[in-house]
Amino acid sequence: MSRKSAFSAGLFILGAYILVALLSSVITPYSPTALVGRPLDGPSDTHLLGTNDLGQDIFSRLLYGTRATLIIGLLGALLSVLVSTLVGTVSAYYGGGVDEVITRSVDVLMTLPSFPLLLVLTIFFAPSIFVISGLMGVLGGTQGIRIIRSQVLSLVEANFVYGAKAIGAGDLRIMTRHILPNVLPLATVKFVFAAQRYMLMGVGLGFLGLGDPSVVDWGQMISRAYYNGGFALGLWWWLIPPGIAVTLLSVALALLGYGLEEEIDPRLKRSVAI
Amino acid sequence: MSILAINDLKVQFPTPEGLVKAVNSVDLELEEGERLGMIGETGSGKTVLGLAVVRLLSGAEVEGNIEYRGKKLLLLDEAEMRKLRGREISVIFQSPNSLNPVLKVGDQIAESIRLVGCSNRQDAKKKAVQAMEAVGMPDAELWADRYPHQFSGGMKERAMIALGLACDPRLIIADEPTKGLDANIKAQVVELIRDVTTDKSLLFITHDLSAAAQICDRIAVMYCGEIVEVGRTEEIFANPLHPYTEGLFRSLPIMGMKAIRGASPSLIDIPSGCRFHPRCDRPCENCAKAHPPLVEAESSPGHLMRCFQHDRG
Amino acid sequence: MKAEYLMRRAFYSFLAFMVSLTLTFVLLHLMPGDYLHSILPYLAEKNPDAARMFREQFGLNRSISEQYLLYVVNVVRGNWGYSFLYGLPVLAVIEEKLRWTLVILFPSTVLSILIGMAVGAYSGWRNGSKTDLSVLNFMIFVGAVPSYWWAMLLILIFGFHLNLFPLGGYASIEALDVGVRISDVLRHAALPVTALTISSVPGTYYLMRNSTLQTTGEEYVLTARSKGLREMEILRHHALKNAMLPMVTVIALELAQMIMGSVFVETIFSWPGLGLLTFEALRVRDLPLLQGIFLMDTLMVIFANIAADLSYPLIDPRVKVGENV
Amino acid sequence: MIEVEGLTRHFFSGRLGKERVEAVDEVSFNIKRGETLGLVGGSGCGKTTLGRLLLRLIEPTSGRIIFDGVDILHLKRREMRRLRPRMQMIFQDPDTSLNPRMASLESISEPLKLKGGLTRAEIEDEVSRLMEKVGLSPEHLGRRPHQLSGGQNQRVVLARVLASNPEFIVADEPLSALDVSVQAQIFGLLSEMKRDRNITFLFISHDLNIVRLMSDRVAVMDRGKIVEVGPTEEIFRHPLHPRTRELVSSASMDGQLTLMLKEGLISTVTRRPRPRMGGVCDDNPMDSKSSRLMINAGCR
Repeated sequence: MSRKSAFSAGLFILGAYILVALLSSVITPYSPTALVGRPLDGPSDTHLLGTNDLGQDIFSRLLYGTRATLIIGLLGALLSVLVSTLVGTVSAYYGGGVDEVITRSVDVLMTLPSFPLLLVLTIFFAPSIFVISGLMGVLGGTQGIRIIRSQVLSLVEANFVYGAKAIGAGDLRIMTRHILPNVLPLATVKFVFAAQRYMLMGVGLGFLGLGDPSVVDWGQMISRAYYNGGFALGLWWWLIPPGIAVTLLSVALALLGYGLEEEIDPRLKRSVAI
Repeated sequence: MSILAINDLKVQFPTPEGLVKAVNSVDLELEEGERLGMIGETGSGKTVLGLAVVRLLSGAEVEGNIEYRGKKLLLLDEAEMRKLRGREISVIFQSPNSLNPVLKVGDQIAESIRLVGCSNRQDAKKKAVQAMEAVGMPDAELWADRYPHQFSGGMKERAMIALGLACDPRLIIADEPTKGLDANIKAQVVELIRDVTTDKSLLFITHDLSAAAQICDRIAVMYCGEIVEVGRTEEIFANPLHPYTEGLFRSLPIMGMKAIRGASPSLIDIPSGCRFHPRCDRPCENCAKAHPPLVEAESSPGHLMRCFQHDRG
Repeated sequence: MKAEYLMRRAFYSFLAFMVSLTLTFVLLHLMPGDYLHSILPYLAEKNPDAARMFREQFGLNRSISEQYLLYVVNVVRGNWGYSFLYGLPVLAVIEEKLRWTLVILFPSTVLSILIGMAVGAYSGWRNGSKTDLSVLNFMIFVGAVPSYWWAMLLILIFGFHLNLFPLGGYASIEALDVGVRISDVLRHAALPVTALTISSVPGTYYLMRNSTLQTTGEEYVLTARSKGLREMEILRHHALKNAMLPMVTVIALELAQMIMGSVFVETIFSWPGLGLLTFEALRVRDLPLLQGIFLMDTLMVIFANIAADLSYPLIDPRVKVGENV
Repeated sequence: MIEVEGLTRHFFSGRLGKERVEAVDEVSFNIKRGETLGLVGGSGCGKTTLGRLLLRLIEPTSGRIIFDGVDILHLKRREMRRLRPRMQMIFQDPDTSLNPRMASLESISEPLKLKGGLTRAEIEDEVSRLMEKVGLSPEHLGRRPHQLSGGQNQRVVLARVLASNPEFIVADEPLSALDVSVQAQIFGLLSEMKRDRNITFLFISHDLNIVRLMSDRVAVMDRGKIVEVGPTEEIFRHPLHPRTRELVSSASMDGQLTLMLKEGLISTVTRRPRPRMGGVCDDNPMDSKSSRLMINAGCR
């Protein structure tokens, strides 16, 4: 598969997921939380993927689960990229004391293991998908500051930025017109990879029992299937579909991310063009 | 006997924007012990030509014939070619990043020497130090144990020259070795290259006319992937026949920097007829139609150029 | 230079540790419904002595700043509080579990670094070739599959269907009679180690590939070719060392990632390490234990960073100790 | 026009900044209106830093810069911004002098937009006038820097600089990244700007032969200090400071050789007896004097 078609495939799959998330209330036959059948029924016409141990329709739960996962992934990634781009840009552009304080703090914060920290904080704030994405955004954003900052630092020293200063452009104009457009490609790549990571983490939290109890999510589905007999009894339709759903979305985002990265880094691109 | 004979050499690079025709039907001969300056500007194909000789181009389509002492280089297999590199034909690159930053300079030279068959590590190192002394590096023993970033620009270039000479090759290809050096350092490097190549054959690729004049017996001028003029150094300087060569001289600061109009054409979209005719200040009607051949000027034997105007009279 | 650097590094590490300490303290005390007080009755019931010590150690009746100081002193002395779940000192619980975690974490870190670097170097050197592209696509796919899913697939296939490896735990039931045998433990560790390795190889691979790929365009590689070196010699002597430079810092970060992976992998394989402990602590909301684990993870990452910083100048002569900080 | 007194900028060699330390130390000089001062020196002598300091693109550690009677180091941000268009800068590497994500049109029109008070049509008119002036055709308007050659980019830079209608320009090695023939073209444009608009220049270069053509006076810089200033021909004929002598001699060596070869005064410099290794050799090959002697000998 060529890189270009891989990229399109990623985009297509992501689009399909977003569509499903938006339309899940329309296309699902049952409420994801209602007890609509006998427990542990196999796939049938009425229940495409059977029912779980409580008698809930797995297919409906699967479709609804898209929402929580996408919200955590995309919202978390958006927040983290916003935090790292804003702080990184301002820090590198103005330099001096502010920059010193920010870089030193980031140096310190980088040594904190973010996942255990996320677990502790999630428990503390009580899990909800918005809290979780907020935490991921802030924690991940802090880690991303360094990358954006070093990129901006090289731009600040670039001749064209001196040139813009020389024609009398103000700081705001230089940052928005000259620096940000050149940081944007990198930020986009970071966004896609962050979305993939946070989405996986979100499902993982659900699996560990830290998911938002008020929503349906794949992590909780997997955990339920794994611990309540889906695994031991070999009920594949219970365990496998949410796993496939996560994996496919993750692969799609990965393809998208690597494709974008090659697009912005000519050195990587050249290697593929041949 | 000629040490290097290039016949009808074509080098092309396929790119997404189109086929880049970097070298177009170049014929060139280098006598044993001769030093030839290859003059050209960015995109003239001079560096590509140099690297094509040692087959170090990647992603290129190379056609034609390159003969080194009777060996057809383009027909050799990779292992045979590898044996020629370094010990028979060596390349001196422009220095700043041509030395490996994480290896000691002496070790990098010794590596070359060991390839020739000097298996003893200590001996190779000793020879490397000698090679560094030979290029006028004081305290060579000390510097051999240092890393490239500790060297100044001029020192690095000296080290590159030492590396190029380490295995006593017959033919040296020097690719812009003076680019980016300060004037006084440049003068030293030029002199060094002249002195260490007295008994060698040299293909000196440069954009610097005066450096070429100080080193080379003959000069070839490249424009747009082909040789437009070639002749003895003093001939080229005193009596340039091709309008591009003339223009190049006039562009020099010492000659008052009078510009040639227009810009070098792209190597994807090469002008028809004489490649220089859109920029020439005295084109004839034939120039746009026909491609002039490289012919000997009647007035001076051994002086070849590619221009209709001189062809006739 | 060296001393000054070490001082600075030590200072930052200390600062990082203090930050995580402060964080855990704040969280403990801000926990809704006064967490410390609310768990005391449970603790008193399970282990009255511990409850008394707990109250004294944390000075629950003193002012908040005194409590903070006390907390810091306690942590430094090794009193990391009492686990609500185990009724034992947190540090003792962690110490035991840490050993088991290292049993799978160490081999999988080494394996994934070795495999990722070797395959990555080859792939990057041959960039654009068929092998490279198929390896790249394969690795992108492998890396996109979450670690918990790999773990389950491994159990499902090798444990459940093929019955080659045990489904979980660290030793068979016979261990009760004959004691824990090393071969038995290794058999149990095989799948968790594989799962952890699989999920962290692609990251190392991708970085190493990019790093190597970038050296292929460097001028010194051309110089090396012009000397008449073989391709593999150039890769080994010239490209590899340069390509490794950015990897050193990455490896430290990788360890932090592995800690995350180990939570899932240990949980799924019921491997009695820090990861499973984290899961258990999460389930019953055992905050002191959780915070102890967090402190331990911080320490591990700090040491990995110091190791990376110290080894950097060994491969890059341009950097003296500490200059890359 | 420009008066500089005791201008100093130290760099505290940071963790990474070791190689780029290019300090300026107690530099004083002045440039009259319409005059071109050539600033020469080896690499790393601080000339680039000095150029940036003059426009206050970086802040000096100490010193005074008077531009047209105004002490620019005491201006507030806003006042400085208003003054900036009057002083412009041209950089060495044309490929990085332009925002890679802006087409030529945007780049050239930016100073006009900042000036304000112009309609869109007026801006477009002005841009095409400027483009023509620097020898670019309308087809280049929509191109981004990577789609243009180095020479073309330097022309876009010149158009952009001219759009600010400056009185003073710091040209920091504007030719050295360019090919010989392109150098001559850009040089032509620069001398035209100087002649037609009476622009004052600080012309920074390491190539003395170019400086000689361009400048009225020359200042020589070495290790952060200006070691000699004087009228161009004076400097070339009677260099006083050893550093100046060194620079002048290597530059004129180059030039003289070319001139003599062109005029057929010497037949060749290379054809001389070639001593083999171990053979008897009168002149030491490492001695730079020998080649000079040789050229003189060849002259007769």
